[in-house]
Amino acid sequence: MADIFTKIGNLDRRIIFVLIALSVIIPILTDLIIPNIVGAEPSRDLFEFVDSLPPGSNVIISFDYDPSTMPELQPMAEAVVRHLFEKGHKIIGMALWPQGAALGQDAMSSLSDSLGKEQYQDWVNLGYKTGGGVMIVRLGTSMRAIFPTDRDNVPWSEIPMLQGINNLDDIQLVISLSAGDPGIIAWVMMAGDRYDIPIGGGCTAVSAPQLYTYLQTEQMVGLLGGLKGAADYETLVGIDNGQAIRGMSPQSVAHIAIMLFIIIGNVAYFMQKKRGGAR
Amino acid sequence: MRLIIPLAITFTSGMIMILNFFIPHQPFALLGDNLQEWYMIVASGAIFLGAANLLHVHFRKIRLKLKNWKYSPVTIVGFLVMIILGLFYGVTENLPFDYLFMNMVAPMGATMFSLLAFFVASAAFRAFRASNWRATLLLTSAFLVMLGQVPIGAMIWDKIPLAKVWLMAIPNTAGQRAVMIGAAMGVVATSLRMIFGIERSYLGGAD
Amino acid sequence: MNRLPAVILLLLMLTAGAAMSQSGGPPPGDEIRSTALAPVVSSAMELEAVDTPDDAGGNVDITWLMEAEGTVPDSLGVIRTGPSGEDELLAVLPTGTLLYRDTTALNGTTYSYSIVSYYRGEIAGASGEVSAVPSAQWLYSGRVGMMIILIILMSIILYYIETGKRGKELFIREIAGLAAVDDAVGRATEMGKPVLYIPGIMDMDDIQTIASMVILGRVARKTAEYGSPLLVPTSRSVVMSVAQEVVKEGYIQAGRPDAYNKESINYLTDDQFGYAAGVDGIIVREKPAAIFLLGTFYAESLILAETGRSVGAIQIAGTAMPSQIPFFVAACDYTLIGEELFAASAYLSREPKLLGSLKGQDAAKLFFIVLIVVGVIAATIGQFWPPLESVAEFLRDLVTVN
Amino acid sequence: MNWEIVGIWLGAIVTLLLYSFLYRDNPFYKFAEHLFVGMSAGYWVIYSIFNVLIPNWWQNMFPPDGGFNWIWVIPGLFAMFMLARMVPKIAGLSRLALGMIVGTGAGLNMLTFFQSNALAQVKGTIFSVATGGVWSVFSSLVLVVGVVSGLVYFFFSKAHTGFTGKTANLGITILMVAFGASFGYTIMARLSLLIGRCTFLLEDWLPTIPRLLGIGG
Repeated sequence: MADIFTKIGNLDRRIIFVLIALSVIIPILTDLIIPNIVGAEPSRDLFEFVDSLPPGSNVIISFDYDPSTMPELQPMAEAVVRHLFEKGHKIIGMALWPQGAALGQDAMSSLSDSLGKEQYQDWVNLGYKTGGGVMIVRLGTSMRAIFPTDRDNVPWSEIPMLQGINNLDDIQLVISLSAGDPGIIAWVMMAGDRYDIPIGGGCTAVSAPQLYTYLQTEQMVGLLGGLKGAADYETLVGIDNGQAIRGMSPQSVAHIAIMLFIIIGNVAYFMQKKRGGAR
Repeated sequence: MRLIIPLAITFTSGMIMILNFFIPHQPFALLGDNLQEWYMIVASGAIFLGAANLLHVHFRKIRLKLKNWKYSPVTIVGFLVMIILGLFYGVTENLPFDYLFMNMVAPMGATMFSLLAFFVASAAFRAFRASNWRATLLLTSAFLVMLGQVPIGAMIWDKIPLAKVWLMAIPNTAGQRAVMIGAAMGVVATSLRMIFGIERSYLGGAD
Repeated sequence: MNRLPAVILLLLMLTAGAAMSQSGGPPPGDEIRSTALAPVVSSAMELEAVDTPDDAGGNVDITWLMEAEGTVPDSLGVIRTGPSGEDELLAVLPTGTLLYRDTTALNGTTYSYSIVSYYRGEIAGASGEVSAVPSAQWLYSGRVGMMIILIILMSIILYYIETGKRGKELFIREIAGLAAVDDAVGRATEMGKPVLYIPGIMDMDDIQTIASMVILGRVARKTAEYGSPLLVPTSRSVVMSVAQEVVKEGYIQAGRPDAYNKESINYLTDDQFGYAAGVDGIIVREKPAAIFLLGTFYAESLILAETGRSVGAIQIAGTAMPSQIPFFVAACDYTLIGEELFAASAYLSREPKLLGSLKGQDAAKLFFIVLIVVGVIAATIGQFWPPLESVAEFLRDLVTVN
Repeated sequence: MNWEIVGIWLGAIVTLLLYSFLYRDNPFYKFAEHLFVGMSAGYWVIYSIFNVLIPNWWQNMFPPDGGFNWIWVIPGLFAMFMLARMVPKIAGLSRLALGMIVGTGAGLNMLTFFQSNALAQVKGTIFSVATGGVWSVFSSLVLVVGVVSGLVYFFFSKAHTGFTGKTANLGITILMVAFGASFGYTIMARLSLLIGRCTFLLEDWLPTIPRLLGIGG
């Protein structure tokens, strides 16, 4: 009798291929949405920190990415902006990457329209400024000197929501959505470590492991890592069919499929070993 | 003797690169910058060597009617079409060369790349067996991280995503650092042996 | 309330007023216009000019901030005054620029710089003047620590290579992947199947490729001795020609120059995945019994290793790319992890000078271990006893490179 | 003819041909593989000419504003030496070019690896372990001990016995945990590549079929 466990243990890999293909294709075709569950993880930490800020807090969002990493970072931008608006905070947008300013503008202006917020009252886009970490240090002394105008050349003194803001001390949280350098690391080292401003952020899945160490040392209040982080924030904010949540569905199904394979493989292995031992 | 001049060139160019890194003053700045560009030119120029070899191999296959020779014309035609269109139209966007790249070469690359999704699954199925305690560790940490990556992890226990973060931040960082520092020492020692001509087998062995 | 439209309206009215007064009434004096009509334009402040550090000379860096009060200028101009005393306009920059590098200065000459604000085509404000003397430096200030450590480690390695050459007996630990090389080649011979050697996808300037070529020489000698065919598809032209040299040499050393076949070492394509597709084709058609994957690999690592696995080949892989090692560990029989790849040539040849080099590498690692341990202890105790914190700070500075 | 739709079809066909490899080697894959090797080799030749040889060499040697920079003859000469391999009689000249490539690469690699792989990693590991709570202290200790014992695993000139052996053992253990974690983490990125291809086939290519039929009927 052919041992069924030996057979399973040496399963033709083409069966695995078919199941992986199906676990990706079916969710795409059926627009399946798998409910996301957020555990006690860094994305929840960021959400709760934002939630606990007193209404009317000044929050910097630094859009430090470009179109190539939009699939992961733009959903984060939209979810974070929505949350800040809903909580009644004021958003100061800026960018360490040249193309980030426009991507930030997209997120802020479309949500501002739909949530009835007003530019220069509830949000402003200061635009891109070169210099990375050095520039951030200067924000610690005077923000107005670095940004005499916003992205549309409206002078600082003409923007109501900025009156009363002098430097980073007047900022309650910085959120950097970062695709690399300059990005979160610059904000942590220059604004977080020097001026003691809480730093949160979002990043691509590739760079997340490197940034996780800052959570361990409590140099960051929270972090959204990759598509999962974006989906988490969408879930927490209550966007039930968000871009990232939809993108996560084939991922979840395929991950479960692979994990099942690993379990089956191990069960087969142990049963085989047991029989081998009995013989 | 035939190796003396090549070894001298290796030594000189290696030392120029090193000095250029530490000394901003002329002539090292200029020498170093030029050498890097020269190196790029020589390496790019060498591609004709490979192209000639590719054509040689496939024409030979056809001539000798070797196994699978019937596919060789496909390679030759594909190669020549790209070369001719490239020389004729240039690499400007939306012209034939760029069109074929965007619609054939790039999708083929993306498709080969995406085969990895299947191969990570089959490799995981086969390799992640708890056959000894080290394999068990490999399996457990991979499994925990995968669980933490998708909602099902938090469904089972809300601390599992944290376990993922910890595994990536601590053991993974430690392991990567150890590999990187060790490998850097290997690179430094091997480079030194190259620059000082102690290792010369790449030139064809003979001393 | 949004004040922007109001501001724009006000500005328009002012311009119109100015134009009307120009065309209608008598031409107003300059002083009247600047006080009554033109707004106060902000100018640059906290201007600083310094010789650009760590360069070959000829550069001056100028940085400034903008005054917070006043109307924003249309653009900024950088004015330089040389030894002749004449002003020259170096550049006109968009508003919001906060730094400029003058790259046309002469070493050893004193220059003065100032920033002027333009408003409606006229100079409406100016900063103070600052001066600087550009010069060239002989050493990158931020790289001294690295230079010192590198010189120490280079001396250690070269010293041990010398001791090795002088014939001192040197030990090398077992490396499983390399002990298996003979078995793998032998098995291929028994089965009458070829050996496939994949040297990674990078060019000859990559040290891992060079290390791979050295190992290829050893493998070629083995295949020549055993008499099994050796296939080496490459992704770079230069690697192809080096591989041809190295393999030929291996066959000569094994006394089988007749068995050397140049055609089996060929170029496929520089394209990462084109190469992977081609090698996959070779694997499934030639069904090699042994596959070596040694060198620099990126994402194609697992595409190659899984296909090799599917034809039942013994696979020995090795790379220093931390991101690809996990895949080799999962899919191959033996994996040389990181530095083990560089130790291979010493292990396979047992040449004293190479073994000496390995001992030198070990000493270098010991140096880093001591640095880390001392640094961590100093930083930890330094939290409670500040003098030690400065030790940790010193060590961090030493390994910081700018 | 709608070139955009033709392009989508070309992309879809080569995608499907290559995927047929997952079943097993077959004439469709052989065709696509040979085409891919040929076209991509051609692409890189053209790329090298237009993106390196012309801007970095030719235009430096003959600047657009006239003149001739003789210094740029040297890299041209070295490139020729490299190609001399094709002529057996003067093949030895290629060693000169090889010497330059290897020397430049060795110098450059030594510095970059030393800087970013050794020094930067050592710097990241010099920190106080006594921060945060118990868990944070424990994690920091694991990190430091992991790096040190991992390095000990790479000792070659010392037998892995006794204390060294135990430390090296701990090192390879932590390396295995790291490799497992890294493998599990990367799966998501790999799946997203497949999702990308499937989206292309299902959402870009499939809808063109009824459209084509509609045009035909």
